[in-house]
Amino acid sequence: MSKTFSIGGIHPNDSKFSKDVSIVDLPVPERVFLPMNQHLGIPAAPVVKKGDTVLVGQVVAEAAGFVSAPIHASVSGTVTDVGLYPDFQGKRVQTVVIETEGDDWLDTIDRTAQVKQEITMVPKDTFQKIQEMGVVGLGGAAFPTYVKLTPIEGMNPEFLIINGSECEPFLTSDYRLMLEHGQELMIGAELMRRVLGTGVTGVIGIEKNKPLAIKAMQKITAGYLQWKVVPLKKRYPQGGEKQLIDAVLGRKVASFALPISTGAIVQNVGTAFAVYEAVQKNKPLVTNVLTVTGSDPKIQYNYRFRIGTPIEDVLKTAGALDAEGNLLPHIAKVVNGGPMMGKAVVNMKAPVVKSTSGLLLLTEKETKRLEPGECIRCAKCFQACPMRLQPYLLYQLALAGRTEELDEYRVFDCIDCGSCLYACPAHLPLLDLIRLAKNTSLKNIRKK
Amino acid sequence: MISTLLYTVLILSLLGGLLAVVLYVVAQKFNVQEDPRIDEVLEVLPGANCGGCGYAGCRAFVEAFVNNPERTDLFCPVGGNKAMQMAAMVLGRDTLEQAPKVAVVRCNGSCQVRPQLNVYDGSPSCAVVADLYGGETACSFGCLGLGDCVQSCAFDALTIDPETCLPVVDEDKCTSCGACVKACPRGIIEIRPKGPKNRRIFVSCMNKDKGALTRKACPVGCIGCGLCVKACPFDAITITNNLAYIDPDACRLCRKCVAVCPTHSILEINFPPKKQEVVHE
Amino acid sequence: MHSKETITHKGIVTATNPLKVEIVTEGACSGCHAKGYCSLSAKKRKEITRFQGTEGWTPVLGEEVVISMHTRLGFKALWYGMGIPALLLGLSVTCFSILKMKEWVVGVFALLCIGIYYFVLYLLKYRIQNDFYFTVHRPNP
Amino acid sequence: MFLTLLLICFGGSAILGGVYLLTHGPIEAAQTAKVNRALMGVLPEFDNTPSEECFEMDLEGQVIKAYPALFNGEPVGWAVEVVTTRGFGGPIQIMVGFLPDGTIFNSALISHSETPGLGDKLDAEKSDFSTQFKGKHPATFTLAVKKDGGMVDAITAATISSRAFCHAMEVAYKAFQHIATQEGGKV
Amino acid sequence: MDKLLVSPAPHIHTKESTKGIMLDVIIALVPAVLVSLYLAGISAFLVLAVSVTGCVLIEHLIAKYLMKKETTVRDLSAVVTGLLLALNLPVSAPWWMVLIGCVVAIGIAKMTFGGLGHNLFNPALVARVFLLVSFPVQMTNWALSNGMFSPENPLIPGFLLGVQGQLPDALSGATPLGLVKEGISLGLTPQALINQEGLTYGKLFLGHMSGSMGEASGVALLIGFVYLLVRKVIKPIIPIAILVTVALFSGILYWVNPAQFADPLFHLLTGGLLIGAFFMATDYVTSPMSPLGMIIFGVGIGVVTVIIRVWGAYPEGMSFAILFMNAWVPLINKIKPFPYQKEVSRG
Amino acid sequence: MEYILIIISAVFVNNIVLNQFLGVCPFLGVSNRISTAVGMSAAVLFVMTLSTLITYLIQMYVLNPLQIGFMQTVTFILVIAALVQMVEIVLKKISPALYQALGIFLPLITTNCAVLGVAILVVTQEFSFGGTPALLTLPQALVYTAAMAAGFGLALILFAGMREHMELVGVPQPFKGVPIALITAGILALAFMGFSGIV
Amino acid sequence: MSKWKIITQGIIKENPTFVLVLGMCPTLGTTTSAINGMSMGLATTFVLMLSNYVISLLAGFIPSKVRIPAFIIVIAIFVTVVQLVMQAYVPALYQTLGLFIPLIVVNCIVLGRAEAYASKNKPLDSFLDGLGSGLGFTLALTVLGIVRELLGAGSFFGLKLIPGDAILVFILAPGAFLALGYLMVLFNKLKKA
Ligand SMILES: Cc1cc2nc3c(=O)[nH]c(=O)nc-3n(C[C@H](O)[C@H](O)[C@H](O)COP(=O)(O)O)c2cc1C
Ligand SMILES: Cc1cc2nc3c(=O)[nH]c(=O)nc-3n(C[C@H](O)[C@H](O)[C@H](O)COP(=O)(O)O)c2cc1C
Ligand SMILES: Cc1cc2nc3c(=O)[nH]c(=O)nc-3n(C[C@H](O)[C@H](O)[C@H](O)COP(=O)(O)O)c2cc1C
Ligand SMILES: Cc1cc2nc3c(=O)[nH]c(=O)nc-3n(C[C@H](O)[C@H](O)[C@H](O)CO)c2cc1C
Ligand code: SF4
Ligand code: SF4
Ligand code: SF4
Ligand code: SF4
Ligand code: FES
Repeated sequence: MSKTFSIGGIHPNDSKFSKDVSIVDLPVPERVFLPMNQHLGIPAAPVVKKGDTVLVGQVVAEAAGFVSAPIHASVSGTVTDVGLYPDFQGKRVQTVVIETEGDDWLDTIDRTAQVKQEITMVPKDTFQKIQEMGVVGLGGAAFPTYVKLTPIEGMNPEFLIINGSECEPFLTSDYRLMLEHGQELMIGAELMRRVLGTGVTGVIGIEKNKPLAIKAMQKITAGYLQWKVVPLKKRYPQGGEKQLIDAVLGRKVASFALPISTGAIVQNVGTAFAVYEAVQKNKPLVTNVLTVTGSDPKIQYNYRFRIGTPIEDVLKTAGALDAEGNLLPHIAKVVNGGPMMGKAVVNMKAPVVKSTSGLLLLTEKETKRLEPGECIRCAKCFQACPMRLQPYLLYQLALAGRTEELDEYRVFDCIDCGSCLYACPAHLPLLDLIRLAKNTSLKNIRKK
Repeated sequence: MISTLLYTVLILSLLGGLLAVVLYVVAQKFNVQEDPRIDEVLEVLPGANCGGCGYAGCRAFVEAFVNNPERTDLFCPVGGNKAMQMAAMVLGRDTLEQAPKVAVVRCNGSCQVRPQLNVYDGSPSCAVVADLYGGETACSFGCLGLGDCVQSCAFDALTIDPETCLPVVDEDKCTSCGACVKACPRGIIEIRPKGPKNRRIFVSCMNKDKGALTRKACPVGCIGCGLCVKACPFDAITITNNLAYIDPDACRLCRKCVAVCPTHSILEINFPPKKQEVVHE
Repeated sequence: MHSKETITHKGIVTATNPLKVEIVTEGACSGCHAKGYCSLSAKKRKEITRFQGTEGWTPVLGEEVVISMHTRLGFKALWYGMGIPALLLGLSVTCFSILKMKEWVVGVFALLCIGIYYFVLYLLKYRIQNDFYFTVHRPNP
Repeated sequence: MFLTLLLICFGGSAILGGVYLLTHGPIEAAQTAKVNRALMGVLPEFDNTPSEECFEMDLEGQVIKAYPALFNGEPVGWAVEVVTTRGFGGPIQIMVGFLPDGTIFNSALISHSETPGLGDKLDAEKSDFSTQFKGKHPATFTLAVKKDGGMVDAITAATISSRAFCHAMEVAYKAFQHIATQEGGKV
Repeated sequence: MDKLLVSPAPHIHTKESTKGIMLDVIIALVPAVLVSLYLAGISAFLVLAVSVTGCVLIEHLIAKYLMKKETTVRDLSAVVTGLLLALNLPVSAPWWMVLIGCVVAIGIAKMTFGGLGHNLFNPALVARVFLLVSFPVQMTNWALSNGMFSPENPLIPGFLLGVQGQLPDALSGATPLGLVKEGISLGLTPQALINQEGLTYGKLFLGHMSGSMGEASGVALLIGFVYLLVRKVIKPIIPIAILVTVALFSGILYWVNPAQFADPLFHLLTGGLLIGAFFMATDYVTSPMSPLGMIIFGVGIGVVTVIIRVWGAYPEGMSFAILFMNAWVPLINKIKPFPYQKEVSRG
Repeated sequence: MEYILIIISAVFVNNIVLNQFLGVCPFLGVSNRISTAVGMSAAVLFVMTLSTLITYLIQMYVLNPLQIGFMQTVTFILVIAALVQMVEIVLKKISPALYQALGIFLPLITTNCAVLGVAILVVTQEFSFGGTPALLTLPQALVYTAAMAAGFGLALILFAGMREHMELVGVPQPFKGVPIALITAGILALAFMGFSGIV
Repeated sequence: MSKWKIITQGIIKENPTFVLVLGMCPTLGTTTSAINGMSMGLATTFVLMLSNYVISLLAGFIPSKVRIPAFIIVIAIFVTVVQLVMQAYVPALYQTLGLFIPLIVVNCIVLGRAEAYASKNKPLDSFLDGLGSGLGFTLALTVLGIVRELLGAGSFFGLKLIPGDAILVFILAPGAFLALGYLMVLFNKLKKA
């Protein structure tokens, strides 16, 4: 028996069609859009203005607070606008637009492919570097990485867990990263471990549907004393922070508590790679890896992309657009992220950002919701919920607007994993309403 | 025989006395003499229990109304002035007349005029859509058309017009209870005075974007051009955040603004149709 | 409104210093459509005086407020006021019956026991009181 | 105030006492009438007043009432009132009339709490279950339902009540035999 | 698609559906239906047909004309109710009684509460109990030879009558449980009765037709149960809890006094215990949601069943027990699942 | 043994609400809060036992010896009415805190129908435990009363749960309120029929 | 209000059973047959009329402080009178109605009408009000009795309409609840229509 988390979970088909496709560089786009809210927390503050010329890696926006991150130019060229642009969901955000001219990088950046093994930087400087290079969590939430590494009084880190579970169906970017850049990301992980303290144990959690990655990482960790790989049973949402800590350590994070309260800190493999590049290569977070996938076998890619590339451009390169620039007719929905937690794209002119891990192209048949029926109280949602909530009840309470009880049934614990909505045979829009209720509940709690 | 009678009288008198003492004490201390006027007032109110008055139910409202003669702000929007007058009559006091009000929908962007950019496939709830993204059209202020307001109306006064995809208020049914205002995540519905002869004029748009953006999203949205402000002889119109608002108290229904609005986003309701043609010429 | 841990009740402020709130308790047949009809004891007015702070807000005379209390307190009161005496009743009847007393003597003694219990409770009045406090809130519409 | 109440109590209790005194007679009459009606039903014609000549005896731990019936001074039969606790819903009280030779003349259900629609078919008005006993002699007619090896047709789905009825019959017959042997069957 | 489809996450969904689940239950009931058709032939068919069409029709009519909404029969839950109702009736049930059952099941127990998912009590069982209380004679005494489908009727070919239809001496009588109960009240020992009536365990398990149609064959029910488990339609918690409780409870009684109480295996194989445990206590709508709740529910059913069987007026207690525990379900569902974690745990 | 029979009979077989039809109004009326239902049940248990104790004594040692049994109804209702009120007064005097907490927690105990009904049943109904039917002795009477109250509580608490479920999932409009409560009670009574014959 | 309206008010608009949902216990407990239901209803009507009348007469003399005890005593006395009279002249009926006759004392309708109507109105009106409410109650009980008897025993006021057994549940406890539940819905539908 391999390890897994103890509560709930579902087993969707993993559909990792692009797992054997190597990472290739996406062409440098003609124009990039750099939104200021690519991380959780306070949006960054632009420091360039229309007409400025910038080099790749140059800071275009600075962190505007503690929980914030700087943003760097991902192409070289001229800033053509700093203003409100709709993001992929159609919400307007402050964005820096750069028209590409050539591909000139700051000379401080080491662009060689050679792996820089030896660690020379002291933890304090490493920490500084991570902050300066705008590294944020690439596992989805885009939480500024240095904040997670900041010590909190009274909470000793014991474990650094590298999240290689990639439990979302379809997505393979983390997997490819582990296969192709295992050494680098291991160095990044070791760097973070040193920042946390020498006593910290490193763990890499990988789901068993990625045997090659497990093998590769096991080989690499053989050279690191404090690191080990923990194979995990395939189950969604293994990659959720709380679930991963449960799976790996058997410890559970309480409501509203930070993961660090259990002694564990979780970082995504992509984040580890970004830390490597930032510290060892002095390269800011201007590129990342994403998967373009779907059930169409012809469109399966893993790209290294420039942050800010318009979604259109990515899809065009992938061959998902026809000559007029329209989506191929069988594709009904484009999802930014995985099928379980990703968000549907509304605006294809909007860019892919730091934390984009994939663009998923779904057909109508795959994704269209079925007519909802009546809850037959089958408890499948309850059995699926990894937080041991009662989604059917939360749904009904939310419909009835009974907020106090929603709090009593801990709606705020919901991690938005979507397992309940996935599992419901009556096709009820459970999570839609739970999410709404959770947001109001959290708002009320914050008010207090 | 005689003894039976004797015992009967004895026991009953004894017990009756006891009971009297106890119940007397209780009545003295705890029993509530319900104000009979409360029931009488309840009788004349519509009794919808909708909460539009701000109280938990009709009874709570009536209790407050009966017990606080000095409060003039209590008003049952459902029953309106008529019911309040009758209630006041029951109690023998005066009420302040309030201008009758009605809900108006401040969005012009019917699905015929607003280009649809995408198809929404989640649960049919405006609140969920508003939480998720900007909506099916480019206007992120306009009506989402999924009818949260319709659901919230206890009087069947709202329906979604299948042609325009916008909610329509049935003026006769609407009680101006305000439930729909609370329900709409976009703040599209406003409770406005019905106006003299039920005539009123208002800007039917909530778009606060700059004019150019608004124009792109919706041909009938308010672009904040300011022509109406200039046209209005009574200073009833103000523009904030690229959006015009007509103050119902200042508006005298001259309809000059309607004529000048380049996007026709000012609506006039219940005016005789003939004149409307004149306006359009 | 249906929160499980607390019980709430509507009331009206009748005095402010010290705070007094009057509540109206209704009969168990509240589902009955003719509340006003049966007035043997369908409604009673009770005064609540034991408050534990007002969360930084001063109630005004005549204001409508909501009193809340832990459900636990309700059960505790029930236990002290009725649960224990009921048990005592059963216990004393059993004991006296086993002693083969006459039935009516058993009955009278059992009643006496309850009387004594209540008297003891009366003596412990102040001790018990410290456990019972309620809070007032503004009603949220 | 108390005076008013006292007055009401006083007046009320006077009325009550009065009504009681008025109805006292009829109530008792009704009770005897009931017994008499039952007696008339279960006994052949008689000209004495059995209800006043009733006597009680102890049998099987139960107090049983027996009423003698005379016609022209000749004993024409005995009515025996028994209770059985073997019913489905509670005790069943019946009255059985025997001819001097022990033949069952008739029986009547006096009180019971059997289920309506099932056990209450013991009542002669509701089914002819009880008529099958008429004219039978317990010596030749085994007082048990057929299921138990007797000769009585049980009420369908109410075997328990039927059994109880048979049991009561049997007790009544025993009481009759007791009378016949002990008291010599005479009054 | 020229316009993008947009919806909140997740973007993929399970392939299961209410209809599919109901279909699975129907498939799981096929063996039991076949056995009853084999044993009782056209009489069984008649009861099944009236029951299923009755339930579906009534649901359709109520939904369409009284509730004025889209008909709900397409989710097949009415078919399941109809099948289970039929399997809970004796083959000799006259058509009008079956129809009354349908009205009670769908009209009273299901649609009055709002239809699928709203009802508090198992519809098929409400109907069965309703009929049991109303028509105790017809419901507890099994007699095949009534009506037009008697073996004497020359118009009916023998094979249509089913295997037991041709055995005149097995044509009427009480259910095994009824026999034992009756016998015990006469002072016989259960064992003697079982021998006397030839109620071997093998026969009880494989198939007999004394009682409701669904009680006929343990093995057919077991096959259906395994199918449901394999298809992951139900969890085995409730059935196991029931069977274990009944076995334990009746085992203790048997151990105390074998002369007065039947043995556990007899209890397990007779009456509606198996069909109840496998198909009726597991009805989603009327059973608890959490594993702990399911255990409580199952244990409660087991205990009440044995109490009624041993001490009550009715020979069979399963239906009452399930209904009784149905009433507890809302309370049982109030037991909150253990929170994800109250305190932070370290190791 | 006879006590066990009394209890089973009163709680399950002849449940006060579902079978004897006493105290139906509060049964239909008490809210869907389970804690309130539990509290109500306990309070009813106390009030019922206490009043039965007193009415039993009055019947057996006052009315019967004086041969004024017909005064039963009048005396009982007066005694019960006074008693229920007296409990309130006494509690208030003894401990205002307790009294106030109860006031917030519980609805008033207006189960006159059940209390009076049981008080009368106890002194008139004859029970047989295998032998000759007889009136209950005092301890038996009290156990019977307490069990009756427990049966009331059971029905009330089960019902509170079911009502809450119905409020959440919703029942068709015409049935809302009392009708659905009655129908549910009917089905519950059907389920309780299974216990018939146990005692 | 006209005298006629006083009476009809209690029968339909404020029907004690179907609309006000009062006195559920006797309603359910005594309606195993039409005749039982009707008798119970009439007994209650009798008490209602007389107590209303007498209370209305006495209302002027009774100080309000002891109003309730006085009412209870008056009602209890009339109930006992009914009890005694029934015992004397219709003992069989008295037996079947059993417990529910003394329980008229606590029937909310009786005290309710006394308190809400009789104590404030003229004796004759009070008498009529009692008659109306009582008839409404009787009507409900009779209808329920008819329905239960018809379905449960196949007979109408004791007249056997179909031979053999009918749907037995309806004369047992569960049938009482079910029949009343559905009748209530029907009544409200009819009232609205
Ligand atoms: C339901 C759910 C599923 C997740 N799945 C993954 C995953 O498969 N891989 C991953 O790296 N992060 C996943 N995450 C994000 C992790 O919780 C966590 O934020 C991340 O691993 C932390 O690393 P980062 O800060 O480097 O992103 C998931 C989160 C949730 C709520
Ligand atoms: C205000 C705030 C402060 C946080 N501080 C820390 C921290 O000090 N250490 C840490 O490990 N994570 C910290 N977190 C990170 C969260 O626990 C979590 O890892 C982050 O939301 C990413 O979640 P996901 O990637 O699982 O979705 C903080 C989060 C918030 C909102
Ligand atoms: C609610 C109920 C009431 C019953 N009432 C009676 C009854 O009054 N008399 C009776 O003999 N059996 C009654 N029975 C049936 C018995 O319990 C038992 O099943 C029956 O007497 C034995 O069946 P049989 O008569 O068909 O052999 C009743 C059963 C139930 C469930
Ligand atoms: C596993 C399972 C068991 C079921 N058992 C029953 C049953 O015993 N009786 C019934 O009427 N419906 C049954 N149904 C069908 C359906 O759930 C039932 O009609 C609902 O109670 C109606 O709301 C069952 C459905 C499933 C999935
Ligand atoms: S989305 Fe929330 S409620 Fe649904 S399964 Fe996940 S954690 Fe549970
Ligand atoms: S999975 Fe769907 S049908 Fe099943 S209990 Fe949850 S909400 Fe109800
Ligand atoms: S339209 Fe709005 S304001 Fe008017 S009645 Fe309906 S909810 Fe109330
Ligand atoms: S007005 Fe508001 S609530 Fe109504 S449909 Fe439009 S967006 Fe929804
Ligand atoms: S009549 Fe209302 S409780 Fe009995």
